[in-house]
Amino acid sequence: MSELSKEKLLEAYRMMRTIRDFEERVHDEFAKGGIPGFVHLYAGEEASATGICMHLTDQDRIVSTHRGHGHCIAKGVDVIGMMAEIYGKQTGTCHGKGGSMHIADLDKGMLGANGIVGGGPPLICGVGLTHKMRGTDGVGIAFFGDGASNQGTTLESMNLATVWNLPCIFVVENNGYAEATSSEWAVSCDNYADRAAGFGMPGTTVDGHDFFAVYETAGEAIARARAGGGPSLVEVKLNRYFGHFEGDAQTYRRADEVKQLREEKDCLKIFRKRVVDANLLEHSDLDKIDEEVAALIDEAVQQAEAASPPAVEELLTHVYVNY
Amino acid sequence: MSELSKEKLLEAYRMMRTIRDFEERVHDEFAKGGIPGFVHLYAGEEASATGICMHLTDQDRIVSTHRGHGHCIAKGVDVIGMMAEIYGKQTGTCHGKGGSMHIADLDKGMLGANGIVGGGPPLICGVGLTHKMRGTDGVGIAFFGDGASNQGTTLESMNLATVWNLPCIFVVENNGYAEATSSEWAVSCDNYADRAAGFGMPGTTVDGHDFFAVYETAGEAIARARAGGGPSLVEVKLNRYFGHFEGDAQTYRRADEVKQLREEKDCLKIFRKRVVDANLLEHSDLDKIDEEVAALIDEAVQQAEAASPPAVEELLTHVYVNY
Amino acid sequence: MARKITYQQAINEALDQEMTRDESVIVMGEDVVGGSGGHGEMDAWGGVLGLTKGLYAKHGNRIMDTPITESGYIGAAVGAATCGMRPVAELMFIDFMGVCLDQIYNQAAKFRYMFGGKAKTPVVIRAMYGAGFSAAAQHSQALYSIFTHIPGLKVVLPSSPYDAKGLLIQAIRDDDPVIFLEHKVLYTLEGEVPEEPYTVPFGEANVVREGDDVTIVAFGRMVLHATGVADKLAKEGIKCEVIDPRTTSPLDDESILESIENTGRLVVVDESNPRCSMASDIAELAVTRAFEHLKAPVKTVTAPHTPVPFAKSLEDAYIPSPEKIEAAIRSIA
Amino acid sequence: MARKITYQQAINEALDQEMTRDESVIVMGEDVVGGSGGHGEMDAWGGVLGLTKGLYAKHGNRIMDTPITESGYIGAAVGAATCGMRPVAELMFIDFMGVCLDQIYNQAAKFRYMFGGKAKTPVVIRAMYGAGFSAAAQHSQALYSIFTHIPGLKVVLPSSPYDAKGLLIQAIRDDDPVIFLEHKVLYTLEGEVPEEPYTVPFGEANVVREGDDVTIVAFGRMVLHATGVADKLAKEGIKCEVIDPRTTSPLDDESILESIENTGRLVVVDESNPRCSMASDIAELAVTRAFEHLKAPVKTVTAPHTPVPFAKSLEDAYIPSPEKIEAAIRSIA
Ligand SMILES: Cc1ncc(C[n+]2csc(CCOP(=O)(O)OP(=O)(O)O)c2C)c(N)n1
Ligand SMILES: Cc1ncc(C[n+]2csc(CCOP(=O)(O)OP(=O)(O)O)c2C)c(N)n1
Ligand SMILES: [Mg+2]
Ligand SMILES: [Mg+2]
Repeated sequence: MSELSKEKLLEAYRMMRTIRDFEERVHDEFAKGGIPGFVHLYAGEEASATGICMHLTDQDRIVSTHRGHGHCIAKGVDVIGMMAEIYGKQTGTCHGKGGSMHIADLDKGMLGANGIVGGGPPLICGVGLTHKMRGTDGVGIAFFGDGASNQGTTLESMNLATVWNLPCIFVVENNGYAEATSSEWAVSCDNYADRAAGFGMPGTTVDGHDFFAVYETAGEAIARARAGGGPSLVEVKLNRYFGHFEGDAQTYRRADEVKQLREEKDCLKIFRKRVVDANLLEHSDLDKIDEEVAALIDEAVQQAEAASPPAVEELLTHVYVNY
Repeated sequence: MSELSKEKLLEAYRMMRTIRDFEERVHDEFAKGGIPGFVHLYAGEEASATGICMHLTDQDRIVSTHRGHGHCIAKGVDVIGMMAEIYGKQTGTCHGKGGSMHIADLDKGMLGANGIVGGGPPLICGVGLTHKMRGTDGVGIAFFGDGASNQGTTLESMNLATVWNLPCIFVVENNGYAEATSSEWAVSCDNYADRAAGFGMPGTTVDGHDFFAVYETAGEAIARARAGGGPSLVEVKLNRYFGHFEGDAQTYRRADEVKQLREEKDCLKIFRKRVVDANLLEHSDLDKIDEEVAALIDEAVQQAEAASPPAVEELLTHVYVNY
Repeated sequence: MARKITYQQAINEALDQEMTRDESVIVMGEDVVGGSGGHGEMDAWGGVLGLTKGLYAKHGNRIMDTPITESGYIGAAVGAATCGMRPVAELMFIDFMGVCLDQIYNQAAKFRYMFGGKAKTPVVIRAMYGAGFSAAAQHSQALYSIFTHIPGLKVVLPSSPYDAKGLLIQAIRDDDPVIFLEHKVLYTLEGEVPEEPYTVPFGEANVVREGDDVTIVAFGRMVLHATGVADKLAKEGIKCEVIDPRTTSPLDDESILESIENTGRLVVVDESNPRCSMASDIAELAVTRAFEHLKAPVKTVTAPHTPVPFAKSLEDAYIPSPEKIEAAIRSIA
Repeated sequence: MARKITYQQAINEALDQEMTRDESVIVMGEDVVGGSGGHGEMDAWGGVLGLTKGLYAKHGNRIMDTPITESGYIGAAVGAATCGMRPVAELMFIDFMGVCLDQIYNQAAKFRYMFGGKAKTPVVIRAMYGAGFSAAAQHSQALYSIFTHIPGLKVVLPSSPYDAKGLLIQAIRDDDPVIFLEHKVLYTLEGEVPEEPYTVPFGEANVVREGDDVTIVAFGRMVLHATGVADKLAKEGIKCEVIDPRTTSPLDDESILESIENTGRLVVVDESNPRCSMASDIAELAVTRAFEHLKAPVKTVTAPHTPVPFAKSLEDAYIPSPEKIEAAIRSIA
């Protein structure tokens, strides 16, 4: 905790707060009927994306999942463009052609949310390979869920990363569920570290509600990768506040599960308490961020609502490089 | 060793000898130009198929690989039909429509050699599931190579088998190579048991040149599965005598590697010495089998050569159940 | 036959009745029970859209959740089918076939042939397909042309609740591997469906409208668009014959050829991408086997050669519309 | 231009020259080096048929073996392409696409569109295809129709050593994902190939023979069969125009239409299975866009709707033969 400058701490809080407010707002606007398609929210999991991406620069790349908003924000994708994308507008990050499940911004090192569970891990091997061949110290991070951790594409990518000794980190965000199915049931190992061992890489489990724990664990794995020490697996244990997707009644959870989580396992509250108690930041510093973020999200929604949908001609563009 | 009756010992030897002679002969006939297509030989690995399949009945099913002749013979597929199949004749096990890579005989519990590396493990989960749902004590055995052990289909099947608690055994026949690539390089774990742990199942390594070792280890895993104890991984360490496929010059191996293996790691020689030294069988018992098998293989080749190819009308049969 | 239920209910009912009739019918897929291992309801979901809801309560462990491991469990369904089970495996979205296609096309589809007739593989793979839900490029595709291309598979595209039930029962009883594709926009469509079990045979087209002027062959959801347009044009005296092949493999080529022989004019309406598609396939049928009867160019109305876009403005332009179908008909009528 | 080399050597040379020209070109696949981690020669194989032999000696770690993990390394190639590399990934046999299709069709093919034009994915996936080697049902397929169906991919089918080299260099320099399919029977085919690098553009058909009587559109290996038949019939005065589209996506529809306008007669020769195939695709082109010019039914000569059989007697009957092509031409000439 102490190694982080005040500036960095503020940045971390702002990132987490931005993700939280973005998601809460998307939840509300979806309920009002303003947002089309399938939307999967990251609220509750902010410390993971933030604790990891704080270590990264634009040359480092991540791949994400269907639950990608948090990773995008943490990787620096413009929030105004993201909101417009989710609304399906021409001003969106992908001109409204991708939507929530396909937000990408390669300049920021964000290689895409992904609608295919297990779609990202193979791609990250290519990111790692590129860094390795070019001799940079860049890394690739694959975020994926506990459900995706059983997909063959994920598992074989871990083997490949070790065999090729790639600077890749495999981050399992274990939020306890894949859709309605419990990870305790669907994942055959008690501990993800066991799976890491089977693929010749270190594996660590970390409390995903604790920004500092994530930050430190990820920092070690990333530093090792940058130094040529190869891939790692990091299991981040955390929880999602909303349903699998918007519209999910969540009857597969204990009735009070989410309420309790919001009270006891809120990474923002935990962070605030820690930094204020340690006299690193004041409440007022954080309140100011809260206000700024609230204004930003308002602005994003307003702009998204006001923007035009893509013109029909856009249907036939971006299929190939020449059209 | 002592638990096996004389009859069983003779059966084991006959099985291994039949596989060896079959493969040596296919090698010779292929070189002469009599056999079409891609052919992968199992010579050197006989103790694995035999030590495992000796535990099985027709209701137990196996899935095999491109290197499937040994598994077929051990599972009781008719050798005359197999040879004819490899020659592409109407009298073949599959009427000449499958060839070496697709020999199957479901009545014998042989669900097919497979041209797709990693093709078999998912299928065996279905075999195990059927036994489980029907309440039989039958099991399913997936044979696959060290190369196939990295395929996502294989890995995710192991997870599925544990989650569903299926009576399935995953047998990695680690012959040190996938085509020309060393398993030491391509497999990220030092020990397959590590990989088993990551999928919540017991994993054991066994010397695949020692019939008795394979027989015992497999016996335990199979008994556990029959009793409802779920899947296991068994790594059988062994060697192939021929190239990856017929025509392979094998320059990726040490020049004298195969010669040395034939001298020191011949499961037939090792078996013979063990049973004769222990006074369980006499040389003459085994010599007699050698002669009988030699005659059988001669007969198989003669019949295969004499048989007719499938008639052109067969092109359009067996596509669907009604044609 | 007065009872009306939805397409979705019809599918649920077909599964329920077949599971009741035959012990060997089992159902598997991600969240088809929907709550395994959790602390709440065991069958909370009953499928991502609630389609299999209720089956767990009735049939217990014969319907089962799976980890996210499509090669694994689709392969398991295929393997179990060779052992005499009749598994119905749900792939959720057909777009996910890319992670498990091998088990479908190299294994299930080819066993019988490769094994010289020695295997039967009565597996059904159910999945939703199609655009219209703003589900974007990886959850909206109409990939039936690819499955139709593959020998050994049967491919079913029900366009009504009646057909959905009867074709699914047929699929389950069929001894070959069947790809059963449900258009997600049709799930809420209501129609008359008999309560008792019945089958709709494969390879028998449904002539939805009769007419002598133009033959329209349409698939899945497009049957509804085509029928709407046909009804509109009928008022102007343009009589369209609307043919719903119901299964693209096997295909009832005779019914289509007969109609073309009568009308001499053909429009094919296909939601899939245009290249090597069902639209191509039917156009080929016409020009190779009914050429003498053709009085005008064949017209195809398909999605463009692009992925499915997210924004509604673009998705609407992507899906073949009644307007485009009408224009195609008028251009040759 | 007198130097003759084989189709296989032409491909090796294209890889070698592009790797020399551009540091970002890398090659990966199972045993493309062929000896990693062993105790013998590091590059013992150079590909399962020796095609990439010699590249390791020249280019070192820019050509790399992979574990058997097609989703993993094809995906890695795709990911690296988005980072500015130009990976050429070998899939060995195109039949293996079933274990990695998602990375090709949902990822590589759709990135640019889904991301609103923000990605370039210059990856080449090379694989062998086709029957004729007694390699049976899982190692002999001609799956190009499936890839042609998918928007975002380009699909290349060289039929000569000259085209193999020029099209592969084009594929590597192209900024879109390319499926490059080599017919295994053609590897030993010799032809004149310039030593220096050159490109053959995509979407430009090769008119292999000119003629006014019948248009023959043929793909890959079938171009050779078609040309042989055309030469034979020319002696009888039946003048066939043989068109090799070279790439099925993009397709040079203009050249084909022009020829049909001239001849009024079309035969399509396609080694793939018939349903939703390139044969269908070209037949559709004719009947939708050149109908007025057609003087006879279109004829297609394809493999049957069956898996590829093993026995030579059956495989010979499976592959479209010169005899069948000739009969098709005569039936409409
Ligand atoms: C290949 C594939 N299979 C299934 C799905 C449907 N699906 C989308 S998200 C999801 C659950 C993913 O669970 P997990 O990986 O734990 O991520 P989480 O949603 O918990 O963040 C499933 C099954 C899909 N999109 N792709
Ligand atoms: C999906 C797939 N990828 C690649 C191949 C090509 N291939 C056939 S056998 C083989 C090596 C298999 O090695 P291993 O699993 O160790 O079995 P072994 O040959 O040693 O018995 C490869 C790469 C294939 N048939 N299928
Ligand atoms: Mg999860
Ligand atoms: Mg091996």
